[in-house]
Amino acid sequence: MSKKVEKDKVGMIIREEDSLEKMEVEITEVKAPGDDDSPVLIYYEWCKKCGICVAFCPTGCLGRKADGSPYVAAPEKCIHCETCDRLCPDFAITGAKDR
Amino acid sequence: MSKKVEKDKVGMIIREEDSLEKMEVEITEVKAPGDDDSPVLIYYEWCKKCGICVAFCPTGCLGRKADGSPYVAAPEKCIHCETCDRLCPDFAITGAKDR
Amino acid sequence: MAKNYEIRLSGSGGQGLILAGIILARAAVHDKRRTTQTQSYGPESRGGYSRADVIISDSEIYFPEATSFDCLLSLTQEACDKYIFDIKEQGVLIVDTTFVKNLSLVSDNTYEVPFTDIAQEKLGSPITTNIISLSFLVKITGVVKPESLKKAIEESVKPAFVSLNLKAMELGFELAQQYKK
Amino acid sequence: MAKNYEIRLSGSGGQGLILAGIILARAAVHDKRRTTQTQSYGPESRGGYSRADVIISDSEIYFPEATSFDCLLSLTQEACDKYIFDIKEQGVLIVDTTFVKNLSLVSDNTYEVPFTDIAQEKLGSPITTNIISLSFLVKITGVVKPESLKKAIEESVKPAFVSLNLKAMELGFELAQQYKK
Amino acid sequence: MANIPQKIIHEYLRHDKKFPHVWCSGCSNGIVLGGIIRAIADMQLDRDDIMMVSGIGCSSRMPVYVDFNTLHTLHGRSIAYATGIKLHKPHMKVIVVTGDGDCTAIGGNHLIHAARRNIDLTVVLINNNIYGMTGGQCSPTTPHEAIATTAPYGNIEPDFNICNLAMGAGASFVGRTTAFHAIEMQNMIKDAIIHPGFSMVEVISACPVIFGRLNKKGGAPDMMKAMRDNSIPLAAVEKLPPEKVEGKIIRGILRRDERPEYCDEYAKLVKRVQAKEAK
Amino acid sequence: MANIPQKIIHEYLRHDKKFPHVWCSGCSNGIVLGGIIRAIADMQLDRDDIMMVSGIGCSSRMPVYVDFNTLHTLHGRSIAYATGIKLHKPHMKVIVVTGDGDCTAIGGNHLIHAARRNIDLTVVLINNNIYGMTGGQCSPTTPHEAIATTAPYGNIEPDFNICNLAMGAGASFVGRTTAFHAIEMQNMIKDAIIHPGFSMVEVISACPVIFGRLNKKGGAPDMMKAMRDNSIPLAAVEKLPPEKVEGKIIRGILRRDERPEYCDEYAKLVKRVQAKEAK
Amino acid sequence: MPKTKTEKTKVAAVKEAPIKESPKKDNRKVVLMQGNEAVALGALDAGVNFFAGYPITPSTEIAEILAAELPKRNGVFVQMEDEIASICAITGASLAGAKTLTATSGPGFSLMQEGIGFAKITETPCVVVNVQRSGPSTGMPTSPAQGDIMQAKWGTHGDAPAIVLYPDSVKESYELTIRAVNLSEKYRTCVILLLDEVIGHMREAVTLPDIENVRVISRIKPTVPPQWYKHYDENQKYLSPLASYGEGYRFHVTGLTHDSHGFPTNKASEAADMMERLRKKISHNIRDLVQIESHKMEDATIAIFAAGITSRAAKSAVAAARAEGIKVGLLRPLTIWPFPDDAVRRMLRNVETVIVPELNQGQLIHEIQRLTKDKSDSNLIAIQRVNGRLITPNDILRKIKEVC
Amino acid sequence: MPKTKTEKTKVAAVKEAPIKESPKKDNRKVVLMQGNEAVALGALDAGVNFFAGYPITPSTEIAEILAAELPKRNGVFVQMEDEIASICAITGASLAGAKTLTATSGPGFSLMQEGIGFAKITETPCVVVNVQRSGPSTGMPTSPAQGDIMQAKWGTHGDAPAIVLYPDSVKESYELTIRAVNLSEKYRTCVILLLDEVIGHMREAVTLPDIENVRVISRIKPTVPPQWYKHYDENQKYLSPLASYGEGYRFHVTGLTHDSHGFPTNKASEAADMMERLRKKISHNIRDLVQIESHKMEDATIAIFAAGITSRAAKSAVAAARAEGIKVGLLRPLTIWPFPDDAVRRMLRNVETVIVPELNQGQLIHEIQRLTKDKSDSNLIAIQRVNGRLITPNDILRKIKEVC
Ligand SMILES: Cc1ncc(C[n+]2csc(CCOP(=O)(O)OP(=O)(O)O)c2C)c(N)n1
Ligand SMILES: Cc1ncc(C[n+]2csc(CCOP(=O)(O)OP(=O)(O)O)c2C)c(N)n1
Ligand code: SF4
Ligand code: SF4
Ligand code: SF4
Ligand code: SF4
Repeated sequence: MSKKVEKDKVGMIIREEDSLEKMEVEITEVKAPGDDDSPVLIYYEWCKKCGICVAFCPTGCLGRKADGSPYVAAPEKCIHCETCDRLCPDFAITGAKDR
Repeated sequence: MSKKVEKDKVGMIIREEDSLEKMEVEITEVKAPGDDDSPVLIYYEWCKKCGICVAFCPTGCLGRKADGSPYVAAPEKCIHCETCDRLCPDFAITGAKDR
Repeated sequence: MAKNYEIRLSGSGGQGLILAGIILARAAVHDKRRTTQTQSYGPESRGGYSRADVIISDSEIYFPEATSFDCLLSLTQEACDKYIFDIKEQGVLIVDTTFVKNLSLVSDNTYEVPFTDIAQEKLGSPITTNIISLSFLVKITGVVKPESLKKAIEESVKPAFVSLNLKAMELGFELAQQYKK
Repeated sequence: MAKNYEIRLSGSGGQGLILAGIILARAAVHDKRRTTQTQSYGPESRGGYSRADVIISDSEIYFPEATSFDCLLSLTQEACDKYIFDIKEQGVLIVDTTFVKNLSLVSDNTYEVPFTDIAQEKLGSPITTNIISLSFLVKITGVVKPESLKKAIEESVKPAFVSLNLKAMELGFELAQQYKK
Repeated sequence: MANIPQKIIHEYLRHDKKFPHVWCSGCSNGIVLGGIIRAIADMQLDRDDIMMVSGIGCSSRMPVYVDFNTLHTLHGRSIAYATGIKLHKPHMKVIVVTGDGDCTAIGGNHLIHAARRNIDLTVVLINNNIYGMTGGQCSPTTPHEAIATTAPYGNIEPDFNICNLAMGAGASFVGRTTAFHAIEMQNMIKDAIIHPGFSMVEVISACPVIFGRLNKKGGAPDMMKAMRDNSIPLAAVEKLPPEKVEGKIIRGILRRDERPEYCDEYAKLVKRVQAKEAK
Repeated sequence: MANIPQKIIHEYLRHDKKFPHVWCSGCSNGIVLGGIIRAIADMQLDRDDIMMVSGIGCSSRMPVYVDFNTLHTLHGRSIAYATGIKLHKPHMKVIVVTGDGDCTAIGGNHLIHAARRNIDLTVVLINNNIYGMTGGQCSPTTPHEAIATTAPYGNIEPDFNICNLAMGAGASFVGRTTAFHAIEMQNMIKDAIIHPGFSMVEVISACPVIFGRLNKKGGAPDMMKAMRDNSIPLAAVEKLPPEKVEGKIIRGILRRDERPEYCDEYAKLVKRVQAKEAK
Repeated sequence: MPKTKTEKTKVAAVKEAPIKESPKKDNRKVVLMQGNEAVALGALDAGVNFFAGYPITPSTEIAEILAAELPKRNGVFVQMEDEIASICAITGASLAGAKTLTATSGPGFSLMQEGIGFAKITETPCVVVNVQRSGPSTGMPTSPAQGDIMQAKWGTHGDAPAIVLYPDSVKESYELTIRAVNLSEKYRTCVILLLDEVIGHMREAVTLPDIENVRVISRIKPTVPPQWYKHYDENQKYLSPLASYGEGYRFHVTGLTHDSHGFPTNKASEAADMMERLRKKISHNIRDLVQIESHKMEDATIAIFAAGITSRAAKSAVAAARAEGIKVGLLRPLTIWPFPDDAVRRMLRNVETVIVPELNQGQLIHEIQRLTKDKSDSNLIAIQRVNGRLITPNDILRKIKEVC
Repeated sequence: MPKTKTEKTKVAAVKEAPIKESPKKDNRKVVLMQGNEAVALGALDAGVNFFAGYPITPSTEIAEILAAELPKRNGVFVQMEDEIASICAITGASLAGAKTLTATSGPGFSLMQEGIGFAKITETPCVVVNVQRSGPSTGMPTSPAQGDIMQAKWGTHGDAPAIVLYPDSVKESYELTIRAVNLSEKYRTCVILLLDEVIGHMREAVTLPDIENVRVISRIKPTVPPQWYKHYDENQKYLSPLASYGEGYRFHVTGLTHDSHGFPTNKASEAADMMERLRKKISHNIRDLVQIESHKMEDATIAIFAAGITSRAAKSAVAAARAEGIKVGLLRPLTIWPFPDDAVRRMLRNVETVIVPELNQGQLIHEIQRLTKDKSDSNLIAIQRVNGRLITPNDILRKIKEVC
């Protein structure tokens, strides 16, 4: 499902509106390109593609896709400094070890 | 007239009130105990007897009457420093030379 | 409907008339009568015009301002001039001749007493003029019992000033004796 | 009373629909017709829901909001679902299939075009989706003259972006040619 | 009017207004009014160009007495009104007369923003440490532990250092003096009016009838003596050991910076925009 | 919730609220929210005791997202509401989240008075130099010459130094940091919450969508880089020559004083009065 | 002590009498006090434990008394930097669980309007006392007027139904203050008490009830566990339980249009729900809210409709007119908003002429016009005065004689 | 271009048409613009040269446009620290001789109330534009409502008669802004322009008049020498010349009750004079002030009374109903305060039923109730909506059909 949802939501941030139920947020599944053993988890549902995590990852672990969203480009480089955690304005990424 | 007005007004500050015309202020005559040659002029109509001029006259030229109002106790002492002028909150006294 | 007794105390701010009004109203309460006390003064509570009305009655008092006076006390010429024509026919007029020099209307019930001068003379300061004149009024009109007035004064002034004010009261009573027609 | 032509452009904030509405209204002015353009959006002007209504008429337009649409453009599923049932019987529905996946109502006058994908593909960014789809709409419905649309676009976007948007317009016209039934 | 005292002052009073003025016996407000008039007389400013604006309070009653352009506004809002006047008629000398409550309680926001903008107003803030007009309630400058009618057990709030506040907001001219130091006050007000930008002069003042009585400060002369004895000039501060400075009123011009003035900046903007338009 | 990112944060969010949140892509507001949550998590405070109050603005939308006691008030009034809450429930940790416009334009008066009283509120002031919510009007912190929709020719007003303002008003804890310095921010907020008295942390923030675009500041990462490159820690200031400090954002705790706290003082007053009454 | 016969017919069906009858009447204390003092004492007796305010003539005594009294009872008195901060502070404190009140006058009341709207939309209990003075603007601060009657209902932007009480005596100032606090707690809203300057400063003897005889209403606290708590969970009469901050219910409050949990919404249906709740909790409880005094109305052909101090002039006039055989009565609203529409309509049906004296340029008269469709304009007579002086019994008597 | 027949009967006798008929109609520019833009342009064309404001949705565009335009014309634009400062600044500037305007919305309008009262008592010209949004409190900032109609009259404390205008289109926003400025100058008072959010943000084609065809009224300057100048020297119609600060007339202005020179007074007679002047300059000039549109009323048996955006829904409904043969018309006030009592009374006399649709919980309906004594309550029909959405033509049409 992850891929699909990710694609569907590109450019769309939906807000509540009449006669539509509030968008239910699913936080049960994390979509990271790669498996759950990835050193960094990215929750694309919430990511707004600002590029901050990529810009400030001190090791160059993260890369940026064409649409602006981050991905784990070099998993081995992650030092779990949690910079991306702290600087992501949308709580959509973590490099924390303990998570 | 000076004496009389002075006496009449003790303790009475009259403010405008219905059906009474505004009190006309007369500033044509100055009542100083002594004549116009007095080094200090005191306008008793406006004096509220706060005692400031007496307290701060540096030379002791001024004295205070029983009712609290100032008078020129020692005319010869006046040095025309204008302290009384500046500190009188009611513009009711002057020791200025040029007046 | 039972009759209201309407009193206006008038003068200028700083003469303590509102306190006098309160004391009078308190005395009426001690007499177990109904009372209202209202006042009016300029925006500058010090120095401006000032008046206190007290109405005393045995029945419910509706309108709380005195409109025609059973008794008018005036401590200034201005106040006197302003209100003198609203005294009831048999109403009592009491003026402080220290300041009130002209009376446009004099009757049997007019009392002219130099309260401020007397206060200055007898008690060393004009500060008790309000109590002297109020006590005078009470004694002349009998509107409240003297004991009630005394109790009210005791309750209303700062402890340090009670004895001075009681002296003033006595003085007022004496003056009334003296001036009583 | 002459007929109003009522258009609703709907989607989400940031899709440039209000600008599209303004351009359409401007074009109508160039056609010397009457027009009103209104809009509605969430308190967050960015990201929330957004819609622009344009009414074009030859007579005075009273109520300025579109209530039943001669043409509905929907760039999101939500907007489409919300408004689809208010299309007039012969009304035109245009949806961006990049986002609108389900249509609860399809007629002869329904056009399903992946505008955003096409914009991304042909012009390198989804930013001109609004102009492409608007131009498509204009060509399909003929509600304003293409020249007027062009003039309106030129007047409404920043000089630096005019040529890009005119390209987008042409693309929209071409698509209309292609999809025209 | 040959023989009246204080000729200079009387020349500037509105003679059809009620005198003696409304203020209590010994109140510093009159002294400050004198200082302002003398400052203006010294500078020989055209009185048609003088605008005096005030809020509500005893001190704010000042404008009615003087023969300038005068505006008595709402409680706390004098600076906002003054800003409108100054911006429309930048040539006018706009003097705001305000109390500690008026200017730093309800009006605090306007003070700090005028200071920030550096608009050429002269604020004469008469600080009597109390709300005089309404009969003695606590002010933001009522000293800690002092009595006020709304602080019957002594004030638990710290008081503003108004000059620090104004400086923190960016004021370019800030001075403090007392009503006792009449010549200093007069000169400081003059300097403040001359200063091309926002200026504030805090005048520590005596309200003998309300603040004085509540706090047993003696009569007006006593309160004035306290000003004399409990204040030190800025120049002396450095020379004194800290314990001698502690708790004292520091008098003097605490700040005097050259900064672009707001009306000037606006005029420049207008020029710039119109030059661009002309092209 | 085993696998979601940022477990700590998510624990504190209201999961029935709409996420992603309302703020634009790259807006610092989310980073500051993260910092506040982390600070509170670090201290292991009971969330029932946390009160978050805000005014109106983008930044002031924060409370709706977090599972504390939350109050979203009127534009500029957050501190006044917070004062009421704190005085009635002094044990609560009251955090005020506010924007530069909310807190220093319309709300300036409440800021300076809370600072003066030294009431134990923690004000987190998110300074993005603009009115974000209403679409880019000038704020009291919009830099001189910057563009805003109400300053289309460049802002002619000087901007507040908010920390100076707060200190001028008497604030006992004043700090400044940036959204880029996330750890510093988190710790400074922690210190501010711990501080027994009024505390304010100014967080320099990026509004890439409004301020950034109007002023061609690049994207969010660029604006964050600018925070990094144009700021220096307080500790370094003394060591640098003045020209290197000029125009820089100075980060750090600028003031941290021990002063009697207002609720404490009130409690003491109550005790004192009641002891007297008992006699 | 002979008592004038005054039938106080409370039209409201279920009247919440704030004072219960005391069995030991004789022991009660009779005190001479001012209206403002009575308000302060009423507030204390009603359980107000938080006051934030800013001084202004002629309301200041209320603050001054509470500054002295609240610390004695573990309450908070705080003088804020202005009236805006004051209304905000009491609203915040109320959400934290306090019973709150502030007092002001015209200029401050105008400044509080935004905050009053916030208290109303968030359904937060609080009381604002407005001791009216002559306006507009600074006006005459020590002179009476009744110029804020309409403002008390319409002063804030948007629709925000109002509860406004209006006493006519010192004793009633005490009683209606208690009632105002009670109603604010019960209906979860900002209740306004309008006083006349003259009543605020007037002194009358008041028999204070024993405190245990004062009926105090406090907000209903939620009984559900926090997860189930809805901040705006209406029960039948639109009165819902109210949690306090810091007690485990981590609710959200906003001045934005919100859903029943208190979270912002733009849904038309939820917005409508919220607005309807605000309206209906007043309109569906009219009988509980409205109090009106009917004085000698039984056989009246002329009615006077007046509030506050003006109604006392009217009572004097009624007495005088009745002494001359004129059949005149008085209707006096104790609750001025919601306006006692039904009661007024019913009670004025049988009179020929209505006289509406008020200290303004025409406020109550508009409502009476609205409710007396059966009467021609010439049978509706206004007496208006705005010169800082009271309307006197004579002013009214003269009009009565003109029309009878 | 066929034009729907709409008879715009202006009931006011001497209508000050802000736009003179232009001889060269064809040359005029047709521009698509927003209501807010039209207000800004109207202000400029009316000669406004001073704007002080504080941003708030949905009025902000007015400030933004004036920020760009005023410097080009030697005018002043200043963004103040809040709305309170804004109303004060424009009042100050006006006294210094500027033509001034500010723009805001609900919350800001509430905050301005004290300052509005000051402008009124001091008789200082200025214009406040309130682009109404959904309230109360923060409400729904981007949604429309007509909730501030009563507040526009009653929002400030004390009695302060109001002039309030209410356009229904972009073009009329332009025209009524000019008229508002003109009336403020002529009547020396704070004039309020109420806009609906939808109108503020709506775009329509507007034919702008040549500037020389715009009729601009400016305050009368005194001709007497300064010593003779009275700041409030009423002429017959209570409109008096107005000096500006800094031009030799060293007058005094205060928010206290004042005499004709502007100096404070407590005299009952002077206070009454002042209050009467404030009232009469409005009430004696009703014919000049009131504008009302009568649309298809000649033969109507059903009338709709509606203002602003709601009147446009009503017009649609009228057209639809007429198409079905139902005789329905519309009355629309352009001047909402002073309320067009006489005109409304006269024009509603011949209809059977009146429908009052409004985007609030009942404001205009009260006035109509007052003025339709001849109609039973069941013939007065309210349509009220407060969910952030408009009342639609269908909503009204449905009601028309119910009653016809
Ligand atoms: C909005 C408003 N709030 C309150 C008041 C009442 N008020 C009048 S003057 C004043 C305080 C005055 O104190 P300050 O400014 O220090 O001047 P002072 O009288 O001591 O010279 C207050 C609270 C008012 N007029 N308007
Ligand atoms: C009384 C009032 N005036 C104006 C507004 C409109 N308004 C809402 S948010 C805002 C400014 C927000 O700026 P800031 O506080 O800096 O927060 P940001 O959006 O930048 O985070 C304004 C002016 C309002 N809601 N209420
Ligand atoms: S910082 Fe967060 S929102 Fe921004 S790109 Fe990275 S994950 Fe996405
Ligand atoms: S002028 Fe100086 S010396 Fe002379 S009386 Fe006055 S204070 Fe004394
Ligand atoms: S109360 Fe105080 S400040 Fe006011 S006039 Fe009297 S002494 Fe001066
Ligand atoms: S407008 Fe600016 S402050 Fe507001 S959410 Fe967007 S980036 Fe953040």
